[in-house]
Order: sequence, then structure tokens, then C-alpha cells
Amino acid sequence: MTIKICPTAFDPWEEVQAYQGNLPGGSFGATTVFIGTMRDFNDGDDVTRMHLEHYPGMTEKQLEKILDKAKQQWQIIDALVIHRVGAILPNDPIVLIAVWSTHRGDAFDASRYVIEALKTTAPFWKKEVLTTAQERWVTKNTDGYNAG
Amino acid sequence: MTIKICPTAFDPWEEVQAYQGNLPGGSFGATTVFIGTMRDFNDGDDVTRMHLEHYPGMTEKQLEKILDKAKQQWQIIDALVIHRVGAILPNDPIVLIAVWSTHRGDAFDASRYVIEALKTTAPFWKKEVLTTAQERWVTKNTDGYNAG
Amino acid sequence: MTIKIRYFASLKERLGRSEDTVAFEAPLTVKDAWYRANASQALPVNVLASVNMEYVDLHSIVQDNDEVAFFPPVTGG
Amino acid sequence: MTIKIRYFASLKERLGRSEDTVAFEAPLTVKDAWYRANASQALPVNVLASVNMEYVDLHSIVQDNDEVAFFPPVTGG
Repeated sequence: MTIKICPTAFDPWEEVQAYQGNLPGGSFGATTVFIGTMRDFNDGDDVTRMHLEHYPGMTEKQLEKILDKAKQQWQIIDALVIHRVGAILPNDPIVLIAVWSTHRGDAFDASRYVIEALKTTAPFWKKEVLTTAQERWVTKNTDGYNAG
Repeated sequence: MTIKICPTAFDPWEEVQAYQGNLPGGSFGATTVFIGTMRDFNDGDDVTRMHLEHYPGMTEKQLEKILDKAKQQWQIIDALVIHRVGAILPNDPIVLIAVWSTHRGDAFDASRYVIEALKTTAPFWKKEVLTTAQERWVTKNTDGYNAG
Repeated sequence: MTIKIRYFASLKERLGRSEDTVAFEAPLTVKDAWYRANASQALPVNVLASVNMEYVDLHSIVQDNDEVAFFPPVTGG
Repeated sequence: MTIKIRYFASLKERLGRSEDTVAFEAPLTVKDAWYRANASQALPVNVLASVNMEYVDLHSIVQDNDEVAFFPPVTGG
């Protein structure tokens, strides 16, 4: 289980490929990856960049708790969570959640759990900069099950 | 929407990276990837390789129907499905399902739907070769929701 | 009128062949087509059937030049 | 006894500072700690609070040297 808070841009596919290369081959049957990417629009406005603030120390602690709970509930072989902080541009990956398991049900359910728990309990905050140069804090996350 | 039936080994991360490179940047907020990988054990036996048979023409047709249904049910920007056929070794990826959407709920639900529908309706059949050189057809897929 | 029948996977191995051609004159169901080609073999339990690469039930009527297929439950993914 | 209070994101901007130090003698709840540091500011609706990087409710009692934090609903991912 690995958690990375990442102050610079990362390539999600290279990260997952490299991480999987260290897992014992033939042991896992299912891998799920979720990637949240910065869009260039939100709530009807064009967004030029974003600043992502976090609470160093507490963020890692909360992410570890989330992965521990996932591991208690599902049969997980390994998991990787990467989250960007700092200045973010449209099309940059913000979050990566990868889960390896024997059977697909565990990988799907665990990765869904991890992203929902992260969005409600991991201390990260987004501030958007619009094309009008106006800045605004994102005040709440959308519901992942009935996303608007 | 792209479907590939692939007679030789493929790198799932490079496939997704390349495919995503052709999507308009900033348009999608969520990407989910599911990869099914060949394990070196099944039903308590060590498996040395596998042969994957399909019904050329019908397989593609059924996969297209599955993606069309997913597109009717969820807000999907794009999707990529790759499935191996032929001789497969442990640790080889067998299937890749990638879905791009604006919000995560759609990507998660659609990719889950696609893998479950593929496993019940796409004409593929697996034959395992055990370390004992014995060959056996896999007779049914596990349930993805309560995988044993 | 003729149809082609194709077999896949364990069913193909068990029958020892991958296809048959069946000639017919009166309306024929998919099930009838099986017994024309496999008089001595009961239609396997859980068998799936398609006509022109679409799933059908065993009581569907086949047409001239149709491609009928029989195969075991699918196990891809 | 003293605690450190930290503020994050929009709350930090609104208050115009990122931390306070509060000295106390009698038992103090998290909510009390807020009013010691922000006498004139009502505790924001929906505010989240932590003590030593674990979520707590506003009636938890703080201890000497605790790190208390207040912040708006989280919006990562």
C-alpha cells in the first residue's frame, strides 16, 4: 500500500506500470484504476488553473486510514494512491487510485470506496482560477453515485 | 468508442496512454480502467498457459452492443475495450476496459457494466493448461459482485 | 434452402467438427437445425445459440443462408 | 497549558491568518478553543475540526500541546 502526495505533474500510466512491475507476476487477476483529471470547465465557467491546498501530515494519516478500512472490507493485494497538490493545469491528473486483487469485485468495490472516502474525509481543498482571473474556492464535491 | 481483438500480448498502460492522447485535453474529469490479468492459479490448480477462443465477427458485434447500451445509460465521452485471444501466459493482460467521462459516477458504473456484460454475453472461451499438462475448459465465469 | 451451423469451444471438441451444412425445405427452428445435424446427440443443457451473430432462443425460425451457431456459456474477460 | 490552532483554505483566507496559540487552564472543548481565538467570529456552519490530525466533534476536550485545526468541507479528488 503506497500513498504519495505529489507537488508536480505525474503521468498516471507510467506510475501504475512501474508500481505493478514490482508486484509478483501471476498473483493478481484484477486491476482497477481511477484517475481524476482537471477539466477546463466547472459549474458553467471556464477554468484556467487550480490551486490545491492540503494539510500535510493529516492528509497522509487520513488516506492511510481509508486504505486500512478498504483492506479490512475487501481482499486487496495492493493499492496505490497518488494525489497532486499545488498549482494544477487543465488536463493534469489530480488523483490516481489503483487497486490490485484476485477477483474483480474486490478491486471495483474497494477503489470506489477509496475515492468516495477520499472526497469526503481527506483534507484537500481546491481553489479555481477562472478565465476572468476571478478566484473561487470549490465549496463541495459532487456525489459520486448521482454525479450532477 | 474502440474495440480491439488482440492476438498478441499488449501493454495496457501504453494502450490507454496512447488512446487518451487523442482525446481533447480538459474535456474529461474521470477515467476508469479495468484490467483482467491471467493468474498462475485457478480453482486450486497451477495453470501454465491458456488458450482463448472467440467467434470472429460475433464477438465484435456483441461488444459494440454492450458499448452502445453503456452509452445510452451513462454519460460517456469515450471508451476503449481490448481483449486478447489465442495463447496467453500468466501475467498477460486478458482484457482492458477504459472509460472516460465528465463525472466519476458514470465512468465507474459504465465500466462495471461493460465487464459484467462482456463476461456473460461476449463469445470468448478459455481453456486452461495445467502444470500437469492436463487441459480443461473453464465452464463458467465467477460472479463479479460476490466473487468467490 | 441451406444454413451453415458452427460450433465453438468445448462443444466443437466434443463433436469433433467445427461446422455443418444443413439443407431444409419446411420452416425450421434453431433446435430443429441442431437435430438435423446431430441426430444422435442431445442438445446440451445451457447451450447458447445465435443466428447471424445475434443471440436467439431455440425456437427461432431460421432463414435460407443463415449462419447458426451453438456454443457453451462464455468465459471471457 | 497551550494549544496550537491551525486554519486552512477559505477559512484561513477569511481570518487572514493560518494559526493561533491559545493558553488555557480549565478544561476546554474544541468549540471553546475557537471562541478563545476568534471572539468576534461565529464558528462557521459546516466547519470541520481535527485534533492531532484526527477528526473530532466540537465538544471534544483538548489537552496540553494539542494541535487543533478548523477547515471547510474537503474538496479533493
